[in-house]
Amino acid sequence: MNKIKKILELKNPVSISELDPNFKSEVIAHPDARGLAACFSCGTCSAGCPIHEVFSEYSPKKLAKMVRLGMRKQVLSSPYIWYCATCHNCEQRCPQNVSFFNVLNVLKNMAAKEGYAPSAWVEQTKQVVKTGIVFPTEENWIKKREELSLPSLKEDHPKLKKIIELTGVNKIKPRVDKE
Amino acid sequence: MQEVYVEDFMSPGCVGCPVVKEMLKGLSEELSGEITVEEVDITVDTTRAAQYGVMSVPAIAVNGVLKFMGVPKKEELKKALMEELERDE
Amino acid sequence: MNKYALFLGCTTPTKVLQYEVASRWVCKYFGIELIDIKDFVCCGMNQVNLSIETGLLMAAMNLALAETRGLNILTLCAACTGALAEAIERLEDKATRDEVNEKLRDIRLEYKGKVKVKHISRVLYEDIGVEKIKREVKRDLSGLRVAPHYGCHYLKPRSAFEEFEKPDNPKTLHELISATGAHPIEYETLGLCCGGKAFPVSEDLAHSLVQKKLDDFMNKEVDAMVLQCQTCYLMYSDQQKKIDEEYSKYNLPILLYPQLLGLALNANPIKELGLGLHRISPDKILAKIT
Amino acid sequence: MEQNKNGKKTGIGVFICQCGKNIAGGVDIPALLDFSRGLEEVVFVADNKFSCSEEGQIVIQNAIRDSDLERVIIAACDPGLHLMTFQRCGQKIGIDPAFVDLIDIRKWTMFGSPDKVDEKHALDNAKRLIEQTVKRMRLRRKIPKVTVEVNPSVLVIGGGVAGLEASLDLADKGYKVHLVERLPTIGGKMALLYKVFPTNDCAPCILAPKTAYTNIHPNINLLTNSEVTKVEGHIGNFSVVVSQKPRYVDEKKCTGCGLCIEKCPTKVVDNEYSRGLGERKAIYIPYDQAIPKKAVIDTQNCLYFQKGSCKICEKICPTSAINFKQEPKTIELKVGAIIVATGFDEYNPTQKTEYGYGRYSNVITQFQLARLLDIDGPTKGRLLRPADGKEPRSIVMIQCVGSRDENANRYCSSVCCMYALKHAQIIKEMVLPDTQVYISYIDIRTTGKGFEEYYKRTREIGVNFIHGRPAEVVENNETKNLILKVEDSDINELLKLEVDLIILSCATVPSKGTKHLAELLRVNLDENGFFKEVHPKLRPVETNVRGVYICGSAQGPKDIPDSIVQAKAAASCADSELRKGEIQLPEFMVKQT
Repeated sequence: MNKIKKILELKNPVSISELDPNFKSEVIAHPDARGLAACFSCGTCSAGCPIHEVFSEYSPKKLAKMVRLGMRKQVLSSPYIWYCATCHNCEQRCPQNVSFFNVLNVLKNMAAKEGYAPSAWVEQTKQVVKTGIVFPTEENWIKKREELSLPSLKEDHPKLKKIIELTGVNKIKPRVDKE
Repeated sequence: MQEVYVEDFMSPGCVGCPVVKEMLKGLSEELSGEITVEEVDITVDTTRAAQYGVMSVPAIAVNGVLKFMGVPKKEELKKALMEELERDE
Repeated sequence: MNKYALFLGCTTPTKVLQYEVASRWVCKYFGIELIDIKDFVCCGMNQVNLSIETGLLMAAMNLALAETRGLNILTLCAACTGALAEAIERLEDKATRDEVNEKLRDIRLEYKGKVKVKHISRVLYEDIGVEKIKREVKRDLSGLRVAPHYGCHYLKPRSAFEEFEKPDNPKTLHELISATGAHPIEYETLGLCCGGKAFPVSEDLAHSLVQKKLDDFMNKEVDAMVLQCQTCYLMYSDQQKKIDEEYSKYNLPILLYPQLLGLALNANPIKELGLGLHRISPDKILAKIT
Repeated sequence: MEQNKNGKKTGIGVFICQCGKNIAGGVDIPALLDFSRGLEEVVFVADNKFSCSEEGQIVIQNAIRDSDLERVIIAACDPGLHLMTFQRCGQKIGIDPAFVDLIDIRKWTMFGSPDKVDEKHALDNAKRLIEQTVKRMRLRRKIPKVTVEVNPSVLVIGGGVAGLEASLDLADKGYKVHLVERLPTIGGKMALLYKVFPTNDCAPCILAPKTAYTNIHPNINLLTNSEVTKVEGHIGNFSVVVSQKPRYVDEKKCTGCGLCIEKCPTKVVDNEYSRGLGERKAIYIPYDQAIPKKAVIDTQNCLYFQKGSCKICEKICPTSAINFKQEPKTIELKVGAIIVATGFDEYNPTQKTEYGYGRYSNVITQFQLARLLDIDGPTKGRLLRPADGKEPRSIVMIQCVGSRDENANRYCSSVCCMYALKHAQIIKEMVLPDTQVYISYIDIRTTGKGFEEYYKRTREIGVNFIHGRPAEVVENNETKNLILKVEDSDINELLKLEVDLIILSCATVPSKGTKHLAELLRVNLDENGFFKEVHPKLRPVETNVRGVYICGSAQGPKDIPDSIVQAKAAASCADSELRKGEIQLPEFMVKQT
């Protein structure tokens, strides 16, 4: 038995006890995700998704269905929800006007609150608070701008820092993956 | 004091209907007596419209009798309402 | 008459300076006055990942900064265009706007809903016009076959660009390229995304998207790609270079549209268009034009 | 029963229906009874388990008799459903129908109703409605009625299969029928279909008996090339103005020999019969089985009308039927009833830019495909793709183009699944058996009689089904082949198919001119722009205007069997009114006209 398991990675069906019936209503309570309830799984979103084309584990149609079924943990902890390239193809062709791009952002926001945010995005936000842009100040481009006689950039933005702190997004901790 | 019940047949998107609505509003303030105005959307309440033989909006029925189709002159409408208000039976 | 607040975004002023240089030159050429607003910050596009609210707030802050000066915004980056246009759309709703202004009050700003955002290509297309550009061309680019790449947020989300152009069969960049005399090619993966926004979380994924598009140009005799977004530029240029370290098969020069236009207008390629800053040498292109 | 504080004047009875639990389960009925009892001139109140039942009606009749009621209000369901029931119930015991009213309080209480509200609001709403209705009833006077004679003739608008069926039914019953068709020939969309499901009969073959009979029926006045421009009056006596465009060919003289067509020098793209895939001449007969088979000149393209010279047809016509001086005709008709059968149009898929219709010549619609498959079509039944005239080796049909789509039409067009299956069968069995045919779908809907079997047969003969809606179509510039991306849900894989031909199964939309006609007739349209019936289930062919009936796709997308059924229903409704000879109408309605 052990042997078979090793080769085949035996799987159990998803049990109803793993489904969270409130998850869907929690997601569609957000105005950006309201349309999700109308989804009829036609797959136009996945068919037009550039990321799905090269990496089938990321599938808008599948994620939309998982949310509707209440697969909270599987959706929010999935590293793949962060793979979206933000091309908007999914939403612009959806026949039911589900804005999956926005649905995904709602999911990402929820995941971030639950500690699943990738460090790349957490770092970017920290950076924005410091310099106003997503990059740290670097000597080499300051110099280059001078050489090309381009106007200098402002290096600190206290106003931005203030409003970002109002939203609490600066407190989000990056995901810690157990190896 | 007499009463009158006005059914104002209208439909969304109809150009003349708001004119009639305004006119009725004005008259019910102007005339003495109790004037009740009910707006009947003929796209919703098709049965009532058919009962009266309302073929187009705006149309006005006064105490259960269809009196006007199209936008009436204010004087005519006023006269029709007064007749009903002053009727005694 | 043509006066805009220049919105540089994050990447152009730090990593793709040639785009800024060429854009400033082209705008000056056509009498488009650009005002630098030092207080502009990141458009908020990426912050949406962690908090939709934060992203919208940052966009609103930028819009308010332009509005107080009575200016519309000219963008260089496609993503900033999309993010700011989407924010404008969202802020048309009064309840949302009130909520955002509540927070902006802390930094003594208010957005009233009067700003328009236009990408530099759209400004050239609408304010200057293809015909005017054609008349100004001084250098023969007709030998160039270039592949236009629009950049997702140049036209999406669709609802924010309804009155301009629809995303499934875009034509404006094609027309702008034709106006310079160069020949825009048609190709299958025209609508494919550069993958730039997936790059921070998965380099491999982004690379495979870049390769898909570059592969499409094989055997099509393409002299260069013409882009209108610096994120796309970094993907197709710097990341192409990186991919080529392993496969060395592409070596395709990449131009930003204002550079192509600048070439047609006889600008100095190095000083005025920043062509010296390219990771993939544009010499092949320069050799082809007279 | 108690005497009202204000004394009896009109003596109103209010009956509140429990409707089983439908109303009783959502509103406090005793409270409603109490409330009604206190209203002015209300002298009797009672509730009832099912007011519409026989016992319920007896309760109402007894109360009328025992309590001397003069006016009755029933608070129950939609008056569209049951008002007549209660008016008849009252009439039996001598109450004028004007003094019986039914009001709908059920919409707020019934589970599943879109208007349902909580118990408190249901009570408030019901109270307000009852109060208002009592007031209206108190003040209401009898609607003066007059008796009018009924003109035993009918106007049928639209010469498609539904219009033909309704016309023939009524003509056979002995009514005079005026059939008005906008195009030069009758037959409608069915004539373009080549074959029809689920029997795969030849469409013209089963249509021709109807068109031919219509043409010779002594009771039918056929007006082709004509449009209704004015409608006045009321049931029993409508005055209608029809304007007939000139054919520039004398119908009486033309024998349909076709000599003029042969010699006409001007070729034109045929957008109607060949759907843009074939040509016709500037003088033409739409197709071989056209009825009437008379030539017609298209003045937009005729050399004589455009440049003032040519007239070859006039010279060659053996019966001198050509008449360039024909003028438009105005025809006035008097009819007792009107049947609208204006059918549908195919949705224009250029709006779905992702599928490339209009940009890529090898993307065509199902109606175009039907023309290519038709033995009498522009390619004589050879399936050749438009770009290069090659036979396609692979074909994908895309379903739900413009249907079930919030950005186009929300509804299901209901016939596209079946016609896609039909065309797939024709291709596999008759035209190009070796060609691969794929149908890309969201759901396959085959609910008619014999339809599921038809679907099964399509699977068995080797048509492939892809469970998913494609995202985009791109053309390969050199080969003109099309590359389509679609995810098949069943295998969860993205498919990228390069195929020779793509067929779009487009939505059916209301036909051109529907809105204008609705304004002329003062008939309501539904939210999708089709003609609106009085009740979607129970009164499907009547409209808000008494005497105007609808049938076929003018009412909503439907197939031929359903169109026939509806046409017969509309004819029957018209007959029920017209056969009375005279009818009673509200005086005002008659005075108006």
